[in-house]
Amino acid sequence: MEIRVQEDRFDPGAELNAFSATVSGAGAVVSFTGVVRDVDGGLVAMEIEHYPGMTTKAIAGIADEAARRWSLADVLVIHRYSRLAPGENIMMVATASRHRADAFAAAEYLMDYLKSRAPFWKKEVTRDGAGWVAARDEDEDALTRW
Amino acid sequence: MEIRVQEDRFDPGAELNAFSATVSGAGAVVSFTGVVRDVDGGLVAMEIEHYPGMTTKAIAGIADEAARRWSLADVLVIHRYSRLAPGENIMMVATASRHRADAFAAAEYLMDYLKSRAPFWKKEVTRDGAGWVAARDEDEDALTRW
Amino acid sequence: MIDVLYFAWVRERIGVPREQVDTTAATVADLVEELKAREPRYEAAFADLRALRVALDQELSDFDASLAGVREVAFFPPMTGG
Amino acid sequence: MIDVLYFAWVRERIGVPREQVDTTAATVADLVEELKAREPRYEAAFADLRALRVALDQELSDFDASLAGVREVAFFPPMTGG
Repeated sequence: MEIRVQEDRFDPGAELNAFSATVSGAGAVVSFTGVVRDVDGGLVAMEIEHYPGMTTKAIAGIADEAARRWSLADVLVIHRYSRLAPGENIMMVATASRHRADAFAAAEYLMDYLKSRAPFWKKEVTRDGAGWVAARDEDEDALTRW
Repeated sequence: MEIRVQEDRFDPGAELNAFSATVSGAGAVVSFTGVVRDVDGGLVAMEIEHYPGMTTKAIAGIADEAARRWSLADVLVIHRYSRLAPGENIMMVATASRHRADAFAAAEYLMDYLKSRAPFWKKEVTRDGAGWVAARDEDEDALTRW
Repeated sequence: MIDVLYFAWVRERIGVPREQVDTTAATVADLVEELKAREPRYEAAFADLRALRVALDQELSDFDASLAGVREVAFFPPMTGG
Repeated sequence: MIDVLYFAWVRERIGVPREQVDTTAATVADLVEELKAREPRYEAAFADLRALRVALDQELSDFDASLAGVREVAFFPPMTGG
């Protein structure tokens, strides 16, 4: 299991290949990449704050639970903080399993919990000002399916 | 939408990055990579046969249906045929959407249908002989959830 | 004349990947009966139709489908892609 | 003495990312009341506890949890990772 909380950019393709190379026994590899999106065309930057003492611990707890629920060969989580421009990668998860259903379910579980239980906060800086991204009810609701 | 049925190897990481670069408006990118796995340690090769006149058409039909069901910015499907060694990549799908739930659902849908409705057949060559991989009931059952 | 294609173990049992068949069969099932009457290798390949799938002009179809206007019939086991 | 940390708009309203607080509060809710009594900026930050989350020693917790043995308390809005 590898968890990286970092300020620097990362290369999702290179990470995916490196991850796959370490799990040669697993036939199914799923990845999710989150990208800063500029929905209304006015986004200048996305500022991501986190709680350094808690972040890695919280993510490890989520990944441990995923590994307990599904048969996984390995898990990768990368999450950035700092100020990101539109189009930059925010984070990625990758899961590997012998079974595609397990790889998919674990990746979705990781994403649902990272959204609402990992201590990150996003602030959108637009041309008209800045505001904290509000947690959405549907993200909290997504946890109830697990 | 890009569909490639090919004999040659491909680089999943490079494909993922190229795909993501074309869908900058979409915040969520999901990929699945299928790798030849050597479960019992005796696999020499995986031979993949397909029906050239039908394959691309069948995959396009599956991808069209996914695009009809979910909000997708783009879809990529790569599937190889020919004789593959353990550890080689067989195929990948990638989906991009504004919503992570759509990207995940579409990728799972594509995989379920590619398994049972795209005209590929796998033959496992082991040290003890060769045999066609049988379709599994659970793969057929997986289609009923959509 | 109709093009008949075979894949995977169907191809192996019949021994050729494709052939032209001169037939007046009305349905896929009729064509299968014609082929089975020819030689034991067809009999072996078509012994259990539940283990087979058929495509007509590159579209999945059924054994009771009509062959009217069809140019290409393909027989194969359930697919195992992905 | 307890370390109190603030994140996101809680941090912005209170004006500092962390501070040491000399308190004998038994629970998180008691600590919140003490802070609110100090200055309007705390009043503003803690106006609606339903909009806040709390972590004790880097574990998510509740406002009625005990502070016994706790060294670090963090207040923040619902998380928006991923």
